[in-house]
Amino acid sequence: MDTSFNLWILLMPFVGALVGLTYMGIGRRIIARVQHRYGPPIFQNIVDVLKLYSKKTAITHGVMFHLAPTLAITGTISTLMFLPILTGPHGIYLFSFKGDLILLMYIMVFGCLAMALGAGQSGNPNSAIGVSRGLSQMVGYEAPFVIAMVTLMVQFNTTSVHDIIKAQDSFVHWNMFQSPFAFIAALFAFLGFMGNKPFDVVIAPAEIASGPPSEFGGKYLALMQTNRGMFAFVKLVLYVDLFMGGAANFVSLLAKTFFFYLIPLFVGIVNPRFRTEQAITFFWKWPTVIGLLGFLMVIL
Amino acid sequence: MKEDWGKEAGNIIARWARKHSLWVLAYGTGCGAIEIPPTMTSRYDAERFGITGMATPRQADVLLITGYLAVKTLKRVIRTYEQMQSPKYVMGFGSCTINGGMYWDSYNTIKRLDDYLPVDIFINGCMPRPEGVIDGFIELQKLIDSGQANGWKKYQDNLEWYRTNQKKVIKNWKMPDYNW
Amino acid sequence: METIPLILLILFGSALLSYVIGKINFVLKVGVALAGILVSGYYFLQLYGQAQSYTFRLLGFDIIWRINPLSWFFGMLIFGLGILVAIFSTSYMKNKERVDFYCFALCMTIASMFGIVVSGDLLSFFFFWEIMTWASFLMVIYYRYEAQAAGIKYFVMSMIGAYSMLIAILMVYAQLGTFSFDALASGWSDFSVSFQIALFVLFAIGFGVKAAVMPLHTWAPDAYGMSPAPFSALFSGVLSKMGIYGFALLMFVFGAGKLAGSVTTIHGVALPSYILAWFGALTALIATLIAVMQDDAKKLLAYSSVGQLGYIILGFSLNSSMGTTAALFHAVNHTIFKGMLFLSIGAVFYRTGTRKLSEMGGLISNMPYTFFVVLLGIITMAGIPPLSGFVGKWLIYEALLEKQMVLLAVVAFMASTAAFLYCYRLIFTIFLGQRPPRFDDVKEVPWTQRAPMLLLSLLTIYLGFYPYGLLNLIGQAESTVMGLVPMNLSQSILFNDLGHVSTIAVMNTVGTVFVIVFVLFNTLYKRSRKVGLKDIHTSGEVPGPEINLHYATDFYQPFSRSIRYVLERSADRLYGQFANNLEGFFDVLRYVYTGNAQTYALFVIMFLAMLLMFTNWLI
Amino acid sequence: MYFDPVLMIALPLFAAFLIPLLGRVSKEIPKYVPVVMIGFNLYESIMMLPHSMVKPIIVIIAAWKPPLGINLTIGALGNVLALIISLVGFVVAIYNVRFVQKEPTEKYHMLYMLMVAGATGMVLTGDLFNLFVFLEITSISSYALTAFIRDRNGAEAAFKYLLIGSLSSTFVLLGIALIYGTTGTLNMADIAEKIQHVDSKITIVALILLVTGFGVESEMFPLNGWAPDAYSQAPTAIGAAFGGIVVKAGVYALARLIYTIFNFQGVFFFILIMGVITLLIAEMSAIRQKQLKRMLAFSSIGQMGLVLIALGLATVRGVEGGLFQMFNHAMIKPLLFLSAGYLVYYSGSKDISDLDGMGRKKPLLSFFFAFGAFAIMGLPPLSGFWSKFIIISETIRGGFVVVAALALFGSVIEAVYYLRVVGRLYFKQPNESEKTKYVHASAILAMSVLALVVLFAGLFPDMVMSYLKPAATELVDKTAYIKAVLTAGL
Repeated sequence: MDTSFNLWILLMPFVGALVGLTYMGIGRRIIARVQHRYGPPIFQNIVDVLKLYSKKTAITHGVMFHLAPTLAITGTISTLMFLPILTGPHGIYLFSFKGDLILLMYIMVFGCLAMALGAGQSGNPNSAIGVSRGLSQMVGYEAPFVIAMVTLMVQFNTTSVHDIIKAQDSFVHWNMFQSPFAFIAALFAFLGFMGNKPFDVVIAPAEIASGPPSEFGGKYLALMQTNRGMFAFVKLVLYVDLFMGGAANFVSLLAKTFFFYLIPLFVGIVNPRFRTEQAITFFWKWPTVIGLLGFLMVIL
Repeated sequence: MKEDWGKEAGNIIARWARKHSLWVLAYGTGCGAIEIPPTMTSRYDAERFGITGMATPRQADVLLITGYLAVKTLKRVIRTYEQMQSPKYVMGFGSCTINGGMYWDSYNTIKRLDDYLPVDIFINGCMPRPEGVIDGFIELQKLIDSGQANGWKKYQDNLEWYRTNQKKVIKNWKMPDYNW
Repeated sequence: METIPLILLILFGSALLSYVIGKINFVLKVGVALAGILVSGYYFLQLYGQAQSYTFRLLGFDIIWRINPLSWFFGMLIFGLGILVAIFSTSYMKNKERVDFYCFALCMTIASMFGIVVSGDLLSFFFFWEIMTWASFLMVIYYRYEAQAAGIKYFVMSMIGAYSMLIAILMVYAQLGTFSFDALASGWSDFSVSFQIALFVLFAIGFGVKAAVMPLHTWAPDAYGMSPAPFSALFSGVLSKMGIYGFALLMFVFGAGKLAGSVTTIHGVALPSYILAWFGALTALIATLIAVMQDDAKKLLAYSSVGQLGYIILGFSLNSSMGTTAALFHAVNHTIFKGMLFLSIGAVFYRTGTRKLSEMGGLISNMPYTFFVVLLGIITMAGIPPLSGFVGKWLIYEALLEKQMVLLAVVAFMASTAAFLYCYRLIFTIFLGQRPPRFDDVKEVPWTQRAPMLLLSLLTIYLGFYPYGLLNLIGQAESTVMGLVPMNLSQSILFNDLGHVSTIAVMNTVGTVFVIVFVLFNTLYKRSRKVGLKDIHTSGEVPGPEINLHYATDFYQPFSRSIRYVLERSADRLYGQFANNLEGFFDVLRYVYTGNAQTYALFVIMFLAMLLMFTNWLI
Repeated sequence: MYFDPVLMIALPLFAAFLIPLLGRVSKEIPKYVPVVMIGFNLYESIMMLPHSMVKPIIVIIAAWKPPLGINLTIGALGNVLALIISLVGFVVAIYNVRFVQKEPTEKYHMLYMLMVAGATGMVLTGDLFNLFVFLEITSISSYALTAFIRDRNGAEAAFKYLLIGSLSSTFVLLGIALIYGTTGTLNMADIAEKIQHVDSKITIVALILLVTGFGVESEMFPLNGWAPDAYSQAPTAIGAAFGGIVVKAGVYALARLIYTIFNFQGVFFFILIMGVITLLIAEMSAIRQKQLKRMLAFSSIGQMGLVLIALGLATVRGVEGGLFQMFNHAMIKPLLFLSAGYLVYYSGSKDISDLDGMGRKKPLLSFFFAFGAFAIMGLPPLSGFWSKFIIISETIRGGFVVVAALALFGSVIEAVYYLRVVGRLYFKQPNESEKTKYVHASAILAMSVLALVVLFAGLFPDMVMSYLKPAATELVDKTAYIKAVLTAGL
């Protein structure tokens, strides 16, 4: 138990990154198929990251720029450490008994803040614009997200992720069925979280040259891409834990996370991009109202 | 010899990864830029070779020079090239980049791109069709695999020569130094 | 001599002394003030854990000065930040005009704040409260030419608050015949419900002005912005806490939190408290949204301060030990990080001479220490783990969820998210991005300014790692003074019925991961090439020094468009209009004095005639 | 050891008439006569204080025992007010030494002496008609002093004052006549004793006439139309003296009237309400004033409104607060007027807007003005705080929460306009930075004395209050006073 615990702690970041990057590869493939293309191999993103790691030079704009990817990945790995990955008797809990949902909600921001700082120091106005848009949009999708989270926490009268998982012991008790409004609100927020279209105004490549990471290259970009994959994994696992009662083994974990991955992907394929204030007002309208309906369900 | 083995394995992986992940800087110059969209989109789908567009030079691997280069543009291209991270590759599109093409006697375009930037591969044609472009990419991949696509090293080694050539055409040279 | 009067004497004495002999030279006046604050701080430390009291009679009223864990707790904030601010001032105020005046007001403010926390009766409480108001007013108007309007606004609003409090105090006095807190505490439950509510409202207005609860906050941005930077730190960090201390007294010591009698309760909280909670939460949210839009660094911090105080009030009004613990812990946090941030902004102002965010940029390489402090400050302010800000936020949310107050929790969460925006704006526009050429040779501030900021940064790291000592202290205050059962505490984990967080585990995890990644990343790769700030992707263009590439003006323009409903309305403007209309009314009214002798004579005759007609009025 | 209290009135009166003669001898002597004479008064009233605290000192003149003869009745109240009047008079006299440059100076000093003597007489006398006589002395010298700067404005102000003042005198005289006709006596204690047996329909008319009459001097709304003009157009020192001397005497008379002589309970509430109205209207008018001295005049009216509130409460503690407020006002308002006089003099304009940056040019004067402003706003630890606190406290104890709130609202307005002036003094850039003349040492001395008294009274309010308490008791509980006077001759 103890060795496997330690082993998982060491392995989990890599697993997370690999899973996340593979999902992204699959996502690219699916998009290609929708566009009648053949598409890249599903491990394309891993290859990309490897290539970036193998870059021979990198430039830095200063200490924050240098530290930002490191700090970002620190934040993501730390989040991962406080997240129950697998539940049940053979679960992978890592340190998740030492923190609760509120911690997760806040520690997730750590990495984002670090990235924002690094982007800021790059001195590229596009980066700053991207950060400004990203943070603004975050306030937008945070509304339905917070509402959903609070609904869950109040519904089960706990802030512990474990207890929330425990309460969803069978298929019918999954929160996506038990509190559907909160789930829908959270799903809308998830669209914003994942930063796919239509909510990708942050990185908008054709407009602000990929925004925050525009000055990062080589090893920095490699770390950031790893981080991106891992962070996607973290978010997916969190949603699985909260709404699908966690997963007992890797197969079901992959299935469930992939289900969640597909939702923003499909939404993104068929939608153009929102402007920032459009995105914010969008999130503050229907998702919030739906979330509040969820409240009513819980309160009544 | 153990270290060599490790290094060699790393090199193999690196070459493989570089070969299969070519991020192209979307920097359209000249008329060839119009060939890029069909190359990237559904019809020819360059993405299946791991070729995608990137917005900034810091992230990109391949610089496409899609046609003639005015002197003014050359300055920007040099700047962009120098901002890219090694290893980096330059692809010259069409005859304009090879010998000036139809602009051979123009007063403000350059004739041989090779004099100013280390071109790894030229694609013949005026303009090359998307098939030609993809073919060029595959050739580039081969060169990368065999370790021959080292224009960036050449630029580094012969910086003096390149600078002289560049300064010859660019009169108001106000560029930061390129120091590794 | 008794310690409490001794401390007060030293502080007031050093205030006067530094003013009087301050005319001689700089070192002397600053030295006197600093020595006074340090010595009194030393005496204050002696008071820890003691229960001293000192009583005398004045004008036939009993005056009680006493120390208890709650007042020691707030005294700790006063002296902690006060000493650091005084040290910071030594170099900051050098070569400024009227330093004697500054020292005088600084000592006066600290003394009066200490007076407030040691007051055991409402009279001396009010007495010191008023001294605090005018002493801090002197600081607000320190910069002569710009500050007049801000100062008058501050003073008038403070006076309105103070007078509302005065009425409450005197109503209590009229009922009980004494000013002492103890009598009020025991007598509160005998008051009628309407009387209790009246007292609650009047006191809440009084404390609310100082604690800048919306809609009584309008003085705060201007006043914080106008006072000298070290004092802004004290202003926001400690002075506003006096309002919080007032709320602590009101809710728990006086017993307004219980509000005996038949008052409707919502979520187990009496209705007035619940309304107060909403005031707190909305303050937190709206102030945060406004803060996002500020271009003046100090105003940004001021609005943020208003928002953070909203959290604290929210915590208090829950009337639970968890909520109170959260509020008090967050109060300490707020003191620390607002101290850090205001001092840093002061340091930046000291070197650059501007507070406009859009005029600065890229100072990180010039002022790395200050940057570090601001970085830690905003992490704490945003409540991101592993620093102490998270602990406060966690406690507040848990307290809200414990009471099942879902909407309040959502508002609080939202406010906290929106806080990221201004946090980032603050650090980005000052320290990151492109540096304007005129700031190229800006230097780091001297050590006398760096040291206080760095000390505070260490404190926030320490509290993020091990908040339990402080929580114990709070628990002590709660159980002995505030009549609450303190929340359960372990020495390694924060927990309640709902959830738990091990701050130590968080800090360890983050630290370890960071070290591993950092070491790997830096050993596997050779050093990166450092390039200039302008060496960025600009489509191949080489930007000259004259081209501004710093995105700092209108930083959150899209966001401002989506919250324009909030921004369009301004309590400040409303009050301004009201005041103007009132003055217009006065202007009409003053023509009672026509300046015409006949009219005046007529008045006299009419007065006489009226009285003669209604003689039974007088009998 | 004190001399015969009659000297307190007789000497200044005598000296006043001597001044023109002395003026023939030397221009310098008349300047110092008021200082000496009022200094004597000050000494005398301080010396009498311990005695009058115990029981009223009755001075029988020409062996006519009360209630028959004219006598001085120096109770605690009278003595305290005499002390206040002499103190202010003394300080202003010091200020006058250098301040009065305009000819004819000896007439100025003479009138000033008359005014102080009259006011002192008003508070010391025990005889109603005597009170009227002294009131006339005070008023007439005040009219003359108002017009002392012989310009259009001064004359106009003096005329207004004269018109309303003579109206009031008429009413007072009528009232006194009514009382004399019904009770057959003029001794106040005796009237108080006898008036209970008189038909209240007659006495109420007398009361109304007297209240209207004295209301003019004590600046009760709407009888205070003279005040803004008189304050602002008279020489500065006289403006200060109005607030500290004349009005105090008027309020004393009013208080004597409603507390000692008459026995109507409704009048207290009436006074309370009039106090609030006076306060509010005065403060509201003050905020819109453009001239510094007019603003101070309105502020002065407002302060008297607060005193009237306190008198209207009819409790010992309330009256104590009122007396304390009178004391504070008597100290602070001259301080403000004297500093304002110099500020106006140096800025060369009466307008507030021309005071910009005087804080730079005249730091000491500005400091005194700011100090006075802070004190009168009632900021601790200055003395204004305590008096206001006690008055508001008693108001609320009396159940008049709304009155207290309105009074505090008035205070807020007061803070606004004082701070505006202080703000101008300190924050605005001075127009031009030429160095102006010195402030005379005598003026600095006068202001310092006042400021120190204010600070001292603020830090040790108990010291002041211990003297005010017997005074307030004397006023509220009239039996002791009556007994003391009526048994004096026995």
